[in-house]
Amino acid sequence: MKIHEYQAKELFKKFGMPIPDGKVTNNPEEVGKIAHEIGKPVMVKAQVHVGGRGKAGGIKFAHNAHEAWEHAKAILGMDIKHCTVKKVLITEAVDIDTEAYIGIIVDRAAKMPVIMVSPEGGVDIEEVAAKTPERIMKLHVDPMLGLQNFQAMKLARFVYEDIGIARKAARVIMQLYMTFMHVDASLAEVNPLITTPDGKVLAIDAKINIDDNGLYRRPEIEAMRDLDEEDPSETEAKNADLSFVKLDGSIGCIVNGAGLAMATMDTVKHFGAEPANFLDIGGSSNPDKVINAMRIILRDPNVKVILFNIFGGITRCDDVANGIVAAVKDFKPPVPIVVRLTGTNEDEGRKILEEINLAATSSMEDVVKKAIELAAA
Amino acid sequence: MKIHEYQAKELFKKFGMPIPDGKVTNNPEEVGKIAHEIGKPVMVKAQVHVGGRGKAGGIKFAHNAHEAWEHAKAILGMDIKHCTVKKVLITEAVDIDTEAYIGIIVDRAAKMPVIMVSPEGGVDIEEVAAKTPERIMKLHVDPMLGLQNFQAMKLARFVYEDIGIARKAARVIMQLYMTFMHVDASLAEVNPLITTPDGKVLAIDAKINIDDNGLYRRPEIEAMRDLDEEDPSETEAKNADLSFVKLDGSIGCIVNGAGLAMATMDTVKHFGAEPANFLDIGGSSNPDKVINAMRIILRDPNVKVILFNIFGGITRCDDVANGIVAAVKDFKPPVPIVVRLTGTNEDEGRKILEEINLAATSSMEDVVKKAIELAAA
Amino acid sequence: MAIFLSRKNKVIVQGITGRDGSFHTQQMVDYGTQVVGGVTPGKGGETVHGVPVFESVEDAVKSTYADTSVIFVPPKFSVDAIYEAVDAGIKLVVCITEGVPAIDMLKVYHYVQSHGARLIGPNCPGIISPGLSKVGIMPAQIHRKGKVGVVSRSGTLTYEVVFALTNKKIGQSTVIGIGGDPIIGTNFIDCIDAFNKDKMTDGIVLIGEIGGTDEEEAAKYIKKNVKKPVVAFIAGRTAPPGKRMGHAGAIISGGTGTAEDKIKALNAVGIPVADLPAQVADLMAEKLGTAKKKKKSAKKTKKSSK
Amino acid sequence: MAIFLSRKNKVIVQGITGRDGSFHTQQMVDYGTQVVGGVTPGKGGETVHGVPVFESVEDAVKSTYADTSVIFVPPKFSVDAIYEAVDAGIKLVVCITEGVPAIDMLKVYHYVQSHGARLIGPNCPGIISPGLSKVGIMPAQIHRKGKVGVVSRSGTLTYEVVFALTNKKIGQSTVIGIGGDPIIGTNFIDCIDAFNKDKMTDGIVLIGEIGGTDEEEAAKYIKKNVKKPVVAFIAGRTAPPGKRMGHAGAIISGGTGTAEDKIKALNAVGIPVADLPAQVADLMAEKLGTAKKKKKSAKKTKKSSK
Repeated sequence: MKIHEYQAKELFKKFGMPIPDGKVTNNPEEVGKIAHEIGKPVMVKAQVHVGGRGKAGGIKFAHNAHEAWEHAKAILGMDIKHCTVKKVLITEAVDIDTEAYIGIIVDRAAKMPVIMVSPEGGVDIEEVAAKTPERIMKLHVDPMLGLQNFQAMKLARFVYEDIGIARKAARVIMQLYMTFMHVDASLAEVNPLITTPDGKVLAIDAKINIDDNGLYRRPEIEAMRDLDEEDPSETEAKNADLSFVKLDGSIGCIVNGAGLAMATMDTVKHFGAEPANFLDIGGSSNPDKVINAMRIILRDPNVKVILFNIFGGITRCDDVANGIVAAVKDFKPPVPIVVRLTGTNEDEGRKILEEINLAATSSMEDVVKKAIELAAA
Repeated sequence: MKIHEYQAKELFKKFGMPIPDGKVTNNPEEVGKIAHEIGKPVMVKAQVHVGGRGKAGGIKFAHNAHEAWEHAKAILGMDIKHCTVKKVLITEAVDIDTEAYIGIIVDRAAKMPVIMVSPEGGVDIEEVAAKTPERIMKLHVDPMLGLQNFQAMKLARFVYEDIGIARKAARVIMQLYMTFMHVDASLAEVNPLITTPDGKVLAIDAKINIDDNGLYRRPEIEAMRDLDEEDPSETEAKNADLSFVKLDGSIGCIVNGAGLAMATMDTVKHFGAEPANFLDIGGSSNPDKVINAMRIILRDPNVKVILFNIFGGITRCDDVANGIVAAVKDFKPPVPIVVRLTGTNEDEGRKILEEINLAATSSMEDVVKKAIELAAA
Repeated sequence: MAIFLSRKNKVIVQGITGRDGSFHTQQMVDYGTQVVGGVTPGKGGETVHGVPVFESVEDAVKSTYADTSVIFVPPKFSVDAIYEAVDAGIKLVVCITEGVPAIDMLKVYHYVQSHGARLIGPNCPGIISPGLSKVGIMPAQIHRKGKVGVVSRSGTLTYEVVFALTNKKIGQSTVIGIGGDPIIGTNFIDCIDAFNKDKMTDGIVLIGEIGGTDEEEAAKYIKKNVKKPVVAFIAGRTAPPGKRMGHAGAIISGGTGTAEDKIKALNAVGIPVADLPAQVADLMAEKLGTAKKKKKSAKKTKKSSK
Repeated sequence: MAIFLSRKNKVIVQGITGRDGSFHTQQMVDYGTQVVGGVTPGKGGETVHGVPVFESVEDAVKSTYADTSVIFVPPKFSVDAIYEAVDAGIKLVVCITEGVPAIDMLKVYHYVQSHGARLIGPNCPGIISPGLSKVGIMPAQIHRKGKVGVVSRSGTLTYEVVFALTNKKIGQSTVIGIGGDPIIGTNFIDCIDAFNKDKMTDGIVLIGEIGGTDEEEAAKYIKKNVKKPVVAFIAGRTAPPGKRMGHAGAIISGGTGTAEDKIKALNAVGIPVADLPAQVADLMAEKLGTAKKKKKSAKKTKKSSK
């Protein structure tokens, strides 16, 4: 799950990280008041779940409250990479002496959190990694022991000459680690971590991605979910316990299992068409899931055909067939349906589908070809 | 450091442990109000840093506010094992179905916390250990990993047949462990942990001892120190950064190093006298420490002689000698002083002592014998 | 022969009284797996499909000498279940549960490692050595005893590939679903290494997907260590970056983990990657055919050189 | 020969620029210890008594190949200092610092163990192998090279005993203060085992005190494994229960850890316990005299039996 910069900053602040004062709003009329309260020049920052806000004009400096209000009016409603800006963060603008990068992700191969720091802050860290890898220091943390201060100091000293600044930065790195572990993050980064001319260390940008699997025990993080930023059909799918990702093609796909669902999309593409979505109904055989899946896919006007690819294991083919029949009877889909059934209770499934004159094939390739044919018709 | 039952309960409560409502006071006139607020029969419990309160009459059941007030009047000011009761805890009296014991200490040999549980609650656990060790289950916790739920369940199932009760007790054991680790405890126990006829699990007594070494980072625990419960001379010594324990003999001992200080006491006893105290001035040579040490020891009217036993290492004999001279000049001790000096700057030390006509010996046994002789004179 | 799982494994089911636990216990018993017990606290003494239920893994191990466990408990309890199994001396733990937080798995991984045990999963279909034993949720009937090892990050996609192999009469020595999460107990390389050493495995099928760099690492490892034929399939060529495709581990992030990268890395070390799942069977048939010929001609050469 | 510490150990001082660190660096250098570096973050590049200061243990080890570290930093930083030392590959860590929380030491202990290093202390005077090297704060001049190993939970009490030994011309192979805390890195048994295996150690002095059951464990171990003469002293016969006698570990609690128990346990396995510290020297002289005679007569017997 993605959260906004202002939310990430709230979390970091809880763990003691130094963050400039700021406030979020969706109302340009409030911006002046907020800027006035801060009483200094401010930054007006678009809050959207995509990168590249700065380049898109979503981050502006304002000398005073009036300027801040003008910027906010321009930014709110702006489209950044297909996302509409609905909130802005007004935050104290600070003098910047140096900009550094600090971030943590889980290293899947080493099975450890890995902390990365670089004196090249405020730019894309992947670019730094590609062009000047020697400007990045990586450090793995023993998850049993946790980050130790000497390690944080080692990272901080890579970035800062000054021992006093390094000590402050080491503390921030410890706080970054604590936050990362405590909120079930999959990524936590501060870019840039800045120093001011008077020797302060501040996190002026913040990003945290959350591991969805941890949300069950972090209701305060789950509450940060911003439905405005998510595709409504994806939200609906999530509520119906379906894994769904919206795409741009015309072949609606309903599959059991994530790997098979991806392979189905790939097969559609292989035979020259485009999938309309990724959809995994999961391991359970609940006919309701099938009905919900069809409903969600049919919201998309691009969808020309619905393709079922079911390899029965735990999922029983007859349950899926029952779901298809119920859905067809319920809302009479305006597009053709093609079905592949193999595995557990395959024969029972076929029999059930006869009721609505649907003939299921048993080959994945055949069903994809047929779907493409029907979509083109 | 020892803390009171009511303080231990506050800590346990922070970690979610189920504790009956209660309030502490040093004023018998408030007791009626507290009992009235609770609105049920209450227990009136003496808050002192010694065990055996129940047997001494320091824990009483009261049907109503008036009875509670009467009990509190009797208990406040009561002497329990040389401790005067200065506070009482008024707590809801609950119906008890079963009483169990749960406790944690650090196992010095295994270098792990060890959790002990027994269905024999409300009695002295050491007695249970001695008489019916099979009624105690011990479980070591991997300090890297922490207590896992299956382990807490294993302990709880040893005590409780009923799975629902066991689940609740397992949660309490987890909370006990969390508290233990989080407050730098050296001991944390609930005795008894009770069940009520309606299936609740409650901690109705609580004890936590704190590792003094952890106090520097637990100011909220340090704030729980009750100076009323500590010997004033021990408090004074603590403030002067001295390790001091008051005893009943007549030979005042000032030694550098804890092991040597104990050995000095033992040597006094060996030659037929009794030490007045344990006192370790520590590794530093600060003359102020010597002055403070003498001042504290001389508070005790039993002290007939002051014995210095100094084996110079980091501690420099001349520093100690300077301290002795300064103290003698300062408050002219009414008792004789005998000194043993060996090690670093021994000769310089002897020379300094000549000023006040003190001849230091270099043998520990000799100095002890001389001290005893002078005390008897 | 097979890897990790043979007829000898004595299996317990953690969460045996739950819906999935109970159903798959029956399935495993029917397949011939030695299911010796189950665990559900508070239900010790009951039986499920004739299998005795215990209060704890410790109790189960003491009574049954179990060495293998399969976990069906909800994510909230599954980490505890893994610790309990390993603590009780279980040497092979298969965690079916989906939804375990990655941060918990970091500790779990190192704990399991330091105790000399093996964890498969979580979020996996389990492991089957066709004809010998099955510990997991895969449909048994699509498998066929044979000499190809299959290792996969997916569930149903694995069935699809196995189905194609079986249809071509290419049997399997062992089929392992290692799981779709970012942090898993057993990786491609662990399985490939075991297949490589297994005398009864002649070829290896690797089924990967987007996310992470496990396939790339596997390619390097194979180049260095494996002479047996390997063929692969990678799912997610059409997956958009930054989106989690069902599996927690299936996400292209920061430009890494794309299907293209993985296919390139595999091709670079001579591993053909099928365009469609069923083609894996064709590729393997071809490789095995060639390998057989090579072997034969090698034998011939040897003979003639005498 | 000696145990744990020889002339070869290359020592760094963590906290070298502090008051104690600097003073004892000089003392150790004077004694002939190979002090190759010191560590104080922010002071890298300076020197202390001619010893180069580094930013981190890692830097120091890279430049000096140090294998040993002695820690003089305050309790708040000493746990981190131990981790840093072990992480950088230091194999012998001596922690002088007093006041380290016991709960931190639990993790430290297991970390050090699992990294194959040895920790002495915390809250200890250190280790000296007279004539070879000294890593700690003990006054060097009271020691004498010889063949008695001394292991102790105390500081100055150890000096007292060593002083008495030296006055009787009984030299020491190695003297180790293991520290007065409840959780320490090296126990009596570790030292006794090493002394027992050390060919240049003929007898062992064990200086214990109230608290814990380390002396009792040592007695059991000695009975089973040690043939060399052992004599002991136990401090705290007059200590009241429930009071911490200076050392965090010196406390009689729950009826265990009394001097009586320890003396009884030692006597029971034939180890004499001196009433007064200086008597240790007499007891050891006696034991060594007897041992020598036994050895001689054993030789004779051997010869005559030829």
